[in-house]
Amino acid sequence: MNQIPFIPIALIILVLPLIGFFFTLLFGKKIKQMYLFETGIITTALGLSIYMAFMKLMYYANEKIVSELTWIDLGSTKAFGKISVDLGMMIDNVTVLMLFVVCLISTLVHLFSIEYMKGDKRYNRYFSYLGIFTFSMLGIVFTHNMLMMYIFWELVGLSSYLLIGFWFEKKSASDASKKAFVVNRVGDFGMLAGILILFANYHTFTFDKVFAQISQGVLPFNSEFWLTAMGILLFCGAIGKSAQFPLHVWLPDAMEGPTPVSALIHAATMVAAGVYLTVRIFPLLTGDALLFIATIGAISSFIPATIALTQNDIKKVLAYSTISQLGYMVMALGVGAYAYGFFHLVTHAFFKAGLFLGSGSVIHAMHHEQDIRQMGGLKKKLPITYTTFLIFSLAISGIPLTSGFLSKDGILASAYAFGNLTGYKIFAISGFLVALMTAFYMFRLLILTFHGEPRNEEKYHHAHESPALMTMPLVLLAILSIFAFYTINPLSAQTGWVLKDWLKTPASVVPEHARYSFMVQKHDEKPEAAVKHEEAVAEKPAAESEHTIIHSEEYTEALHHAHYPAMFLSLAVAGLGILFAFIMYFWRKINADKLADSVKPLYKFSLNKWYFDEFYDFAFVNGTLLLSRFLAWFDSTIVDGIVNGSAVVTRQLSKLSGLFDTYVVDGLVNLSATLSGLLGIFTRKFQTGKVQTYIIMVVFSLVALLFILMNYGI
Amino acid sequence: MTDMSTLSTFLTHIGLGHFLFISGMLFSLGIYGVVTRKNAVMVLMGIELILNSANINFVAFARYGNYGFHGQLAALFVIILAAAESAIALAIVLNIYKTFNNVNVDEIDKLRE
Amino acid sequence: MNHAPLLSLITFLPVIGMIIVLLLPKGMEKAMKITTLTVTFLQIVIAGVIWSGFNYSLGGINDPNSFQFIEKFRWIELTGVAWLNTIKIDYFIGIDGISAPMLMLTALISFIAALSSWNINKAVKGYHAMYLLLVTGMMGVFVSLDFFLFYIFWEVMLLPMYFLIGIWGGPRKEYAAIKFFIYTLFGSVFMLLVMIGLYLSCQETLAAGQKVFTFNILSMMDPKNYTATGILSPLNPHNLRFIAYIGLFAGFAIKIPMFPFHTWLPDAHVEAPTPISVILAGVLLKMGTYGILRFNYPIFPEITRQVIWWIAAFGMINIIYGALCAMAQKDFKKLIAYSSVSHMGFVLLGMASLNTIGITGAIFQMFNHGTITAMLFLIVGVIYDRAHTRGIYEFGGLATQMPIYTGFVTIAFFGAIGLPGISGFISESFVFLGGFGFEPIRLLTILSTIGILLGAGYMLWTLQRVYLGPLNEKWNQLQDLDGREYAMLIPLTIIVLILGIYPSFMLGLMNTSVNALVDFMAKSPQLFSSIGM
Amino acid sequence: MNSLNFFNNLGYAWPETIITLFLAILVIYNLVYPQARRALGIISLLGIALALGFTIQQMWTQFPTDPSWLSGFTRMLIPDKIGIFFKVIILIATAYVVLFTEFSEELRGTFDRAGEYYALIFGMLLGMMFMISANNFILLYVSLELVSYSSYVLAGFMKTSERSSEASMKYIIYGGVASGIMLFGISLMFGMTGTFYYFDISRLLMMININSVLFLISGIMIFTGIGYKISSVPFHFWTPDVYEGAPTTITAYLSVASKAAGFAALIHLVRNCFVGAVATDGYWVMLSHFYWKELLVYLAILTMTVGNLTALWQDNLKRMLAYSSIAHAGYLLAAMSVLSNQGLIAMVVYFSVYLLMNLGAFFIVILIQNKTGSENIDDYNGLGTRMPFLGACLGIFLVSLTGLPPTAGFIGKLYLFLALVDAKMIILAIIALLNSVISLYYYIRVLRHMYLTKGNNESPITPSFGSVLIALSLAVPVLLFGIYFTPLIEWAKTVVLR
Amino acid sequence: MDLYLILFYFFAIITLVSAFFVVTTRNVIYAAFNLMLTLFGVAGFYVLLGADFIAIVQLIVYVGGILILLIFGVMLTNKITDTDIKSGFLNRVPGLLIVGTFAGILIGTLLKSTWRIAAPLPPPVAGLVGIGNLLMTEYTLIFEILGAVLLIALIGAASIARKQSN
Repeated sequence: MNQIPFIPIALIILVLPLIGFFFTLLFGKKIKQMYLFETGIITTALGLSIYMAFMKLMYYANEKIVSELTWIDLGSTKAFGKISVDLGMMIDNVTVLMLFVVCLISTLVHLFSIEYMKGDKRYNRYFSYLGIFTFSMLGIVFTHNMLMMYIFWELVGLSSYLLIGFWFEKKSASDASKKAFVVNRVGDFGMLAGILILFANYHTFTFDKVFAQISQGVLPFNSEFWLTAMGILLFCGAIGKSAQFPLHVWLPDAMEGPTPVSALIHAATMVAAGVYLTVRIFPLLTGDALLFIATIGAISSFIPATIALTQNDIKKVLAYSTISQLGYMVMALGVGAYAYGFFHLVTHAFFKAGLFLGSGSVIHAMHHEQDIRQMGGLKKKLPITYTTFLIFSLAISGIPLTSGFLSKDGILASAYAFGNLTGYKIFAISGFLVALMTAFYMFRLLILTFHGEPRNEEKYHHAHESPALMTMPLVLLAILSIFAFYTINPLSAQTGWVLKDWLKTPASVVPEHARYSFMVQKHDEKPEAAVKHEEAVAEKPAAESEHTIIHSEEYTEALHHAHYPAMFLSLAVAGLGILFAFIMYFWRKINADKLADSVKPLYKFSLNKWYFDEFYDFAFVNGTLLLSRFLAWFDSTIVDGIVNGSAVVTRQLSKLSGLFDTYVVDGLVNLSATLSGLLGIFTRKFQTGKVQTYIIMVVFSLVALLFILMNYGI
Repeated sequence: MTDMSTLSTFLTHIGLGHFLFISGMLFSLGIYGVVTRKNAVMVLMGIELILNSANINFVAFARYGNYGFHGQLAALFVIILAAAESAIALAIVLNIYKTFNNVNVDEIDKLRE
Repeated sequence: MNHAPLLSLITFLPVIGMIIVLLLPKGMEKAMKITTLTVTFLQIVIAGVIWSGFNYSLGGINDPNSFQFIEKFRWIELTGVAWLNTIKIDYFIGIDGISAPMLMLTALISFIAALSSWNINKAVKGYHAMYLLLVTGMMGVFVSLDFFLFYIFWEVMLLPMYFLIGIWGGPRKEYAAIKFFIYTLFGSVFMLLVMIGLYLSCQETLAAGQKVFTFNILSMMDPKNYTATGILSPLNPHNLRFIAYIGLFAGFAIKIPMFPFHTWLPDAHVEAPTPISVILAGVLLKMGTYGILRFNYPIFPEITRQVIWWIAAFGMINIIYGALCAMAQKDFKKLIAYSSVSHMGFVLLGMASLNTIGITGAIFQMFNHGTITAMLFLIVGVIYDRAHTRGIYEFGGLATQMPIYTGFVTIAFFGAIGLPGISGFISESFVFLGGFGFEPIRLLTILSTIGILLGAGYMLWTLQRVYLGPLNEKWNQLQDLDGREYAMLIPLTIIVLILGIYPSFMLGLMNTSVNALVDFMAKSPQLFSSIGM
Repeated sequence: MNSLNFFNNLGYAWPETIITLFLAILVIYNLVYPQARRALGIISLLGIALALGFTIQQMWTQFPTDPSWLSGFTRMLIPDKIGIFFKVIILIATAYVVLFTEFSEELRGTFDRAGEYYALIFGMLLGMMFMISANNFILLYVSLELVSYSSYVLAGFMKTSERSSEASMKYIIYGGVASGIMLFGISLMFGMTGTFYYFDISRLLMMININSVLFLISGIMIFTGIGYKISSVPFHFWTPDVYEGAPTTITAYLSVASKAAGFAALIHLVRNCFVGAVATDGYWVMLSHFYWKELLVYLAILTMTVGNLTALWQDNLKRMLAYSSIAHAGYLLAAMSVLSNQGLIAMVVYFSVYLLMNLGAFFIVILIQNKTGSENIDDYNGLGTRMPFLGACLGIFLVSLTGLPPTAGFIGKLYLFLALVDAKMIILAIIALLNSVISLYYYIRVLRHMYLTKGNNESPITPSFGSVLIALSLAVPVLLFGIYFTPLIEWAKTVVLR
Repeated sequence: MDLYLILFYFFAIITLVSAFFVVTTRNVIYAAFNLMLTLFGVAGFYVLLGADFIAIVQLIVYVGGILILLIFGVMLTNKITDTDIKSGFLNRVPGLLIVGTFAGILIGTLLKSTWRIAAPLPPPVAGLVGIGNLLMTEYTLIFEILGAVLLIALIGAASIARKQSN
């Protein structure tokens, strides 16, 4: 069917970074130029992925290419039937879009890093880590099943661990990497539970097969509750990886890693993996699960936004902003705006990567100064950086003509529509508030960094524009933040090819009454997409025919109505935010410090990140450590003690007789030993050395034996 | 009255029981002697009492049970054995006296726990 | 028997080696070391030959015809009289898919540990003699199909182990050695009793139609073979099978070591010299779980069914408890010892699932724990050799000083955490999948998954404390790995990675047997419990 | 009775006759050549070898199954194979002890009395031979006293040594009382039955009812004498003291031979007096006049537990081995308490093994004592490296005593537990097993001191060729029977089959 | 019959009283002489029981041999200068308790039991011939062994008691 060998190309793309990783790691010490090899490899992958994305989106936009092989065959038993574990790849539009994003940003980050990391003592190692990261990320992108998702999920965790802790000599860096991994594991823990439910019920990991079974009415443990639970548990993985509330705490710390790394994994790709996962499992999410997801998304977008208002570290601001934006995406998925959620992922990837790289450029220029209070007036010194940074800021604030406007507006509109349809207006309200704050803190950042007077003259003096290798990615990303790449109508993404042709909301497979009501397709209407591609559908098995349909009429209607109010409202709040920022920091009409003082508790609360870290440290980290210390104590004292006979008795006895002590050390160590030791002391007592005592005891024993035997009857 | 009469019958009609009583007493006294005497030689005397008590039994049982001469023979053997034992025992006690300078059984307790 | 006696060869080759070592005059320490290395290397070669000749389609478990490389001949034959049972004990060895991976593991770990023994210079002769005897014991345990033979091998290991810990161990070696010995012996005496009970309850029919009591464990798996009055016979309404099960289980549980019998392990590990820790963690602990799979499961299937929840529960406790204890340790080796407790919990949990995927996971976890923990102990050994301390807090920033070493450390640590791409992941997730798929232990499985979280916690914390952060200047003269250490770590690393990516190498080996076991466990409890009523 | 009959009857007692003969030869030879010590040993060995030959020859002699058919003094003897087995054990033990004497340094001071030494050993041997085959209480008592007298003297043979003298004194007082109690019991038995013959008593027991309390008292009193010989708790008190004080060769002898004789006497007493018949499944149908099973079970438990527990605390190796021998008596009693042919087999197997390992252990102790002059466990520090061969041998013996495979000790335990489990005496089996775990502590402790602890002296000790040979002759069978025990069991089977 | 009664009580009193003194007197020499009386009393019982030969052997061997031996023992183990040879006691209370219990049970049982007593008690037979016959036939073996016992006792006692030659 396919003229294009998608699968082989995908395999090559997948394996290339791995090759890059191995060779760079192995020969990095000997050959100084290995980083070029690695960069070349990634660039090749980018080229291939562009080719693939192009071919797929242009010519096979409505096809899904799946290829799988049996990885582990466990044969069959009478009781459980055949069991095997498959590996497979799935290439659909989402895949290739994501693939493109990952490869592109990875490539740009490679290029950026060549300059940024120059002089580091583990230069090549760094590139090899980027390689393994890209490999893992691509694995997530290509997978068609949950197990592989989990595998690469963990590998991504590993590579992020390696990259965050790249400067492991810094305690903060190694702390942060550990924290990132462990917090992610908390999410994975839920995800694993979800996978367990999935496998226990469907005996497969493959998405399509699971969807097919659910759509035939096979529910986990025959209960919709468990379907919801499974969805939420799987989504837990996303909570961890996408740094959603309440597991968002690792991401700000992860800024300890090199800045390009932050751009790559903590802005554009890895954190987006959570959203990607949610996208993948979207069809099996029930209404309740979606509501949960939306709530998590809303909270995650709101809290970090408030925190970002007060942060002074340039990267921290961006980090919180990232969480907030990811929350947006998640919320979008939660309210059923599948396409917008993913769309925002793509646009956000570009401008957030840009922001990070821009901040990297600033930091590079400022000799690793990250505090915005030390900056100011850099506009003149770093013109390209400034310009691109401005574009990115506009994009993230959702100003028209930028890509950010398109996606963000879509999300807000969806939330608005969702509120109208279901009554849950809180999502829309939160969304707009966040938009307001986003605009404010982004411009606060921009103004404090680039405008005004330099606050640290010395550093300012040394600052200079970064080399071309660093600015080029910025420019490229800035270009990609322009609306034109996504639609011809700068005010509506709906008409753009991305949404119209490429991103189709997959039909939910859950029982109808468990869905959002607006996602239930009226049966008499034939889905538009389905009609359009009847030919293609006809060739596919029946179960798959439902896979690319869009929302019900009702929803489309509501969305349509929400579009303009939402757009205006979002524009208004963005403008307001920017205005505030200018008032406070540019024109200094309002003294920010005074304002902060006037709401000191709130300010502190925000500055201290809502005390999440403290709380977690207190409740979980210390709790676990305490528990473990207690258990270790318990183990060495009580369990050992119980087995060894009561420890106290032992100790007292050893005091009583030094003899016993030597024997305790000698190896009479456990219960039987102590007991037999004590009994032994007792039995020894009879051996007095006086023969007459012995005889008394013999006579006594005679009497005793007589009585014992007489008990058996005379 | 019956008690008195049984007792008087018992006292006036010598039978096996009388001898058994004597032997039982001798046996017990022998053991008591072995257990309580300090001097090793006196301990040995206790053992002799034990052997004698058994001998009385042998002879008495043989007589009252009409078991022929087996009982007497046994008593004879025991006497011979007792002689041999005394010889060895006294040799040992003498040796003890040589090494320990006394024959107090309770003081000879170097071998103990 | 129309094949070469490969199993006997692989089992008794070390004995030959031991004799050679004993005959070598004093002063030829190098020759002794080389002998040990050669013998263990030959074992690997033989293991390879066995693998290449292994028929993947034969299941084993309870079917004598589908065991492979069987060697069976009469060892003890005593004709009885009316009141005295005829005793026929066979030298009966063979492997199926459950023992084959263990055989491979033993061969591999023995060789690695032999390499690691190279720098033991105290009483070399005794060391290598004991070591080789130990290897024979381990091999024998995994190939025996006769309970009597099994028991002998099982006990043969004790003494060498005692001396290996006790003579060449750390400061509290005597304590650790005797603790190990007593614990294991305590377990094995009950095993002896159960063995005798089974022997007196189970008869096999000889070719001539004569029925004789038997130690053959395959015969014990068929309820038809039991006598009506045997105390462990399902036919006997007053049988003691439950108690016997517990006794046998306790014997194995001590070896695993299962909470609350685990306290010997940290001591033994900490005090043992590195190669012995490797052997201990790599092979010895597996004997417990292997024994449960080989004996408790098929011989007492109906009771296994009854207690399955408890096995899983203890598995869970092991996982969580071991992990939490590991977290609190300040001694590197003790930490790994507790991590072993935790990891063996996965094996128990997987076994309790009674389905293909779980048991596969359990056996595979046995193998993986063998390789990964061996690596971990070697890793500790490397710094202990150099720094003569194992205090976690005394190090810091070693990654700067010893980058290649730290690379191996990272692989091993992440292997222990269960990172995909490393073999431990497959087994752990299979254990979870299997456990979750089995209704009664579903909740326990979910609770156990906390273990992976805690595992990540303590492992990464350790990684950070020892290897990351600023370099502790005390250690700025430490050397990176030398050739011998490469030779130990690289094979393990390669195996761990290959099995992580393509586990079917190992899974294929065991798969048919696991399925046979699952089928057996599915149908035989009814057979066993219905026959008596 | 004519003389021809006497010599015919002597056929039942050829080994004993030979021993008596050699006893006389030894005495006379010593009178003629007072200085020829070596020759005495050789003569002794010769005598033992001859007696052994005749004893083994008796295995193939057909004896009448019912001893009451016999006439003359042979009525007093039970010519069965179990007796022959124990005689063989005793003869072998005696041979080894004679050999050990050659290596004993502590006996060097008594070499001027070597004649007496060998004569006493032969006297003891003679006593034990008769004790084993005794079918008559008088014979039992007399032979027991013969054994005792010899051993009293032998225990105190190093008369200048305080320990030895004390041992001997305690032994004779204790032994005198114990045998006195036994004698009293015999007299009561005589009073009840009118006979001294086992088979007569057995026949009587089948017919008449006897006052049970008296019977109990009498039985327990008789058991006191035997119990004291086999050092069963609570009649064991002499054992540690005497074992510690006596010359090590004699300790070894007491621990094996006199125990064997005691057990043989017990077996014969029980089997010939109290067993009505042997069921087809090998279990003995007891005449229900005495609670043998209960008594033996209690005593077995007590004996092994007390023995093992007290042994834990011993620092003197001889004393520790004394307690260990008490514990082993407990295991043997456990096997006995099964009261079946299976139990008997277990006993036979166990004793065969016990002979080897216990003699072996004592031999190494003697050799070490020669070098260090002490049996204290602290003086064993580092000996394993100083004398690797003997250390390894001692290791084998101790492991075997613990009952771990692949040593013969395991086979002994195996058969013991087979018998116990077969008789469904699980509790006793478990207690015995736990005891064997406890026993590991003190056996392994010796090895620990030898191998794990560093000694002050590092100089290697080379054993003489002879001692290596003797140690090997004991250690090799211990290992061999552990792996291939068919001959052992076959032998036991032949022995137990009547 | 009356004489028999009187003799019995006479011997009984001699035996028991002297035996009591044997175990209670402090003076070793007194004890030895009391033992003689006891043995004499026992010999009297033998006579009463018709065992004349045993009675004579008792007198010869016990009184004439063993007792003398014991007195020698007393003499040799005490310094000659000690005029009153005294010896203490130990374990009196536990000894009394346990031995008392034991004696109570034993004597009680002995007296309560029914013994096999020949219905018409046959008159006592002069025993020498019978004993001799038995000794030479049925008890030859024991007779022989006793020889060995005596030999061993001789050797043993000599071995222990004689002076160390060097």
